[in-house]
Amino acid sequence: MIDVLYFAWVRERIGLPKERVKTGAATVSGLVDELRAREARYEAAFADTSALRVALDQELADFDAPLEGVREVAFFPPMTGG
Amino acid sequence: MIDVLYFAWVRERIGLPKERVKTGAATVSGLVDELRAREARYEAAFADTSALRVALDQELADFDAPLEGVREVAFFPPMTGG
Amino acid sequence: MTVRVQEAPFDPAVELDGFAAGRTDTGAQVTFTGLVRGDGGLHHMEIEHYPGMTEKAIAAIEADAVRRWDLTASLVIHRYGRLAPGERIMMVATAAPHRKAAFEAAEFLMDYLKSRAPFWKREASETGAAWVAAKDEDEAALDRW
Amino acid sequence: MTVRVQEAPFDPAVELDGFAAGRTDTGAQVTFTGLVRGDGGLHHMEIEHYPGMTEKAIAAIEADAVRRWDLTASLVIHRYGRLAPGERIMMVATAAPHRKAAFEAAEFLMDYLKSRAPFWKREASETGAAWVAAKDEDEAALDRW
Repeated sequence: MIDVLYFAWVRERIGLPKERVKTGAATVSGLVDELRAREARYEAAFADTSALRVALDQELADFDAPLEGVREVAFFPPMTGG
Repeated sequence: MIDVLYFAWVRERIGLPKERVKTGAATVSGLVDELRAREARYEAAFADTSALRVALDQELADFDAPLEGVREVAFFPPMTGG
Repeated sequence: MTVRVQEAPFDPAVELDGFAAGRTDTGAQVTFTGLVRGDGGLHHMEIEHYPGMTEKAIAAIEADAVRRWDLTASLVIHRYGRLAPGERIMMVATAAPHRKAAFEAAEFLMDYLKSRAPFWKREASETGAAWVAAKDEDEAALDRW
Repeated sequence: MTVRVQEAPFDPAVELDGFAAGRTDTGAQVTFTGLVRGDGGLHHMEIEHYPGMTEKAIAAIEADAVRRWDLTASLVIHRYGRLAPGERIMMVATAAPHRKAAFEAAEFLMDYLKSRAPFWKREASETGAAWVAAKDEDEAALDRW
């Protein structure tokens, strides 16, 4: 089980900020494929992963990064701080 | 007659901050030549004009600038503000 | 090095009061303050962030600045939540022996905070609300470092 | 646009209090403060200036900044007289819709104040006093504008 967090419009499209997910995916991309297969709202959120960023255990990562040992995955749009 | 002002080490070498000078010089360089001919302390102050800056009526100028109509000439080293 | 992520307003004057105070190795201090502009009938802005990651990401950016420049002090404060036009969003401050380092480090901190700290702005006007899109120029600004 | 040349100390917090206040077209404020460093056993610094020309020269530099960048406010304060290590020598502040203009204008003001405003620093230590020499790098800094 892994904690999956969503922020900004990813959170809005999926309709929740956080969930526990049971996954057998080896990489972030594999997890995205599993989520996208679930429901239309996930498909809408993950339609274009080039518009998304991912953090593994609160560190920015790539979509081909391995999930082994990761406890928290977060998906969000490019940041707009400052 | 023209007001001539000295600042920083130019003032120290010449030994006064300001004087009224009667000059027939056409340019700043001509005035410098006249002053340099006066005494050793002027010669010491104006030995190397490349180390000096000049302002005419409180605007930075070149040493070949004409003196006609100028009321105030100031000589000083490169500025070190900020 | 100080990092604060908070919902409450802050006062730059108070923050700077003790900043690099009593030191005689500091010749230059630079501050940047970001404010909410009232462009296009903006009513308010909401800033979402990623608690936990935000503090870590900013601390990592600040540590990077300290490695790159000779700084005697640095400070980053960033707010989240609801902000009205004219309100302060965030500030950075840097102190260094010389001005070049203080300026460059402050710009570096700003450029990285814009694109690498997990904040997202949502602008609300009379006609609705929309998430602010990241700008290509903000991503491009990182290339100079 | 504000220019002040004064012997008395100033408080950046007080100066910034009303700076670009109540405006909603300002997204970025930058300040720079220059302080006396206690390097090499410095006891104090004396700053001489050219009354009359100083104010005009700074106003001209500031007007140039306003022509080059989209600024909503700018401020320059520069002291003269005797200053101890740790004391503030001068400050500049800029306000603009966007951060790039605010940063660039503040750096421009600093670069020009260093080499084009009629101030001269004299440093006094236990072993004597000496006029600070202008640095080639300060003159070279003007080339980027």
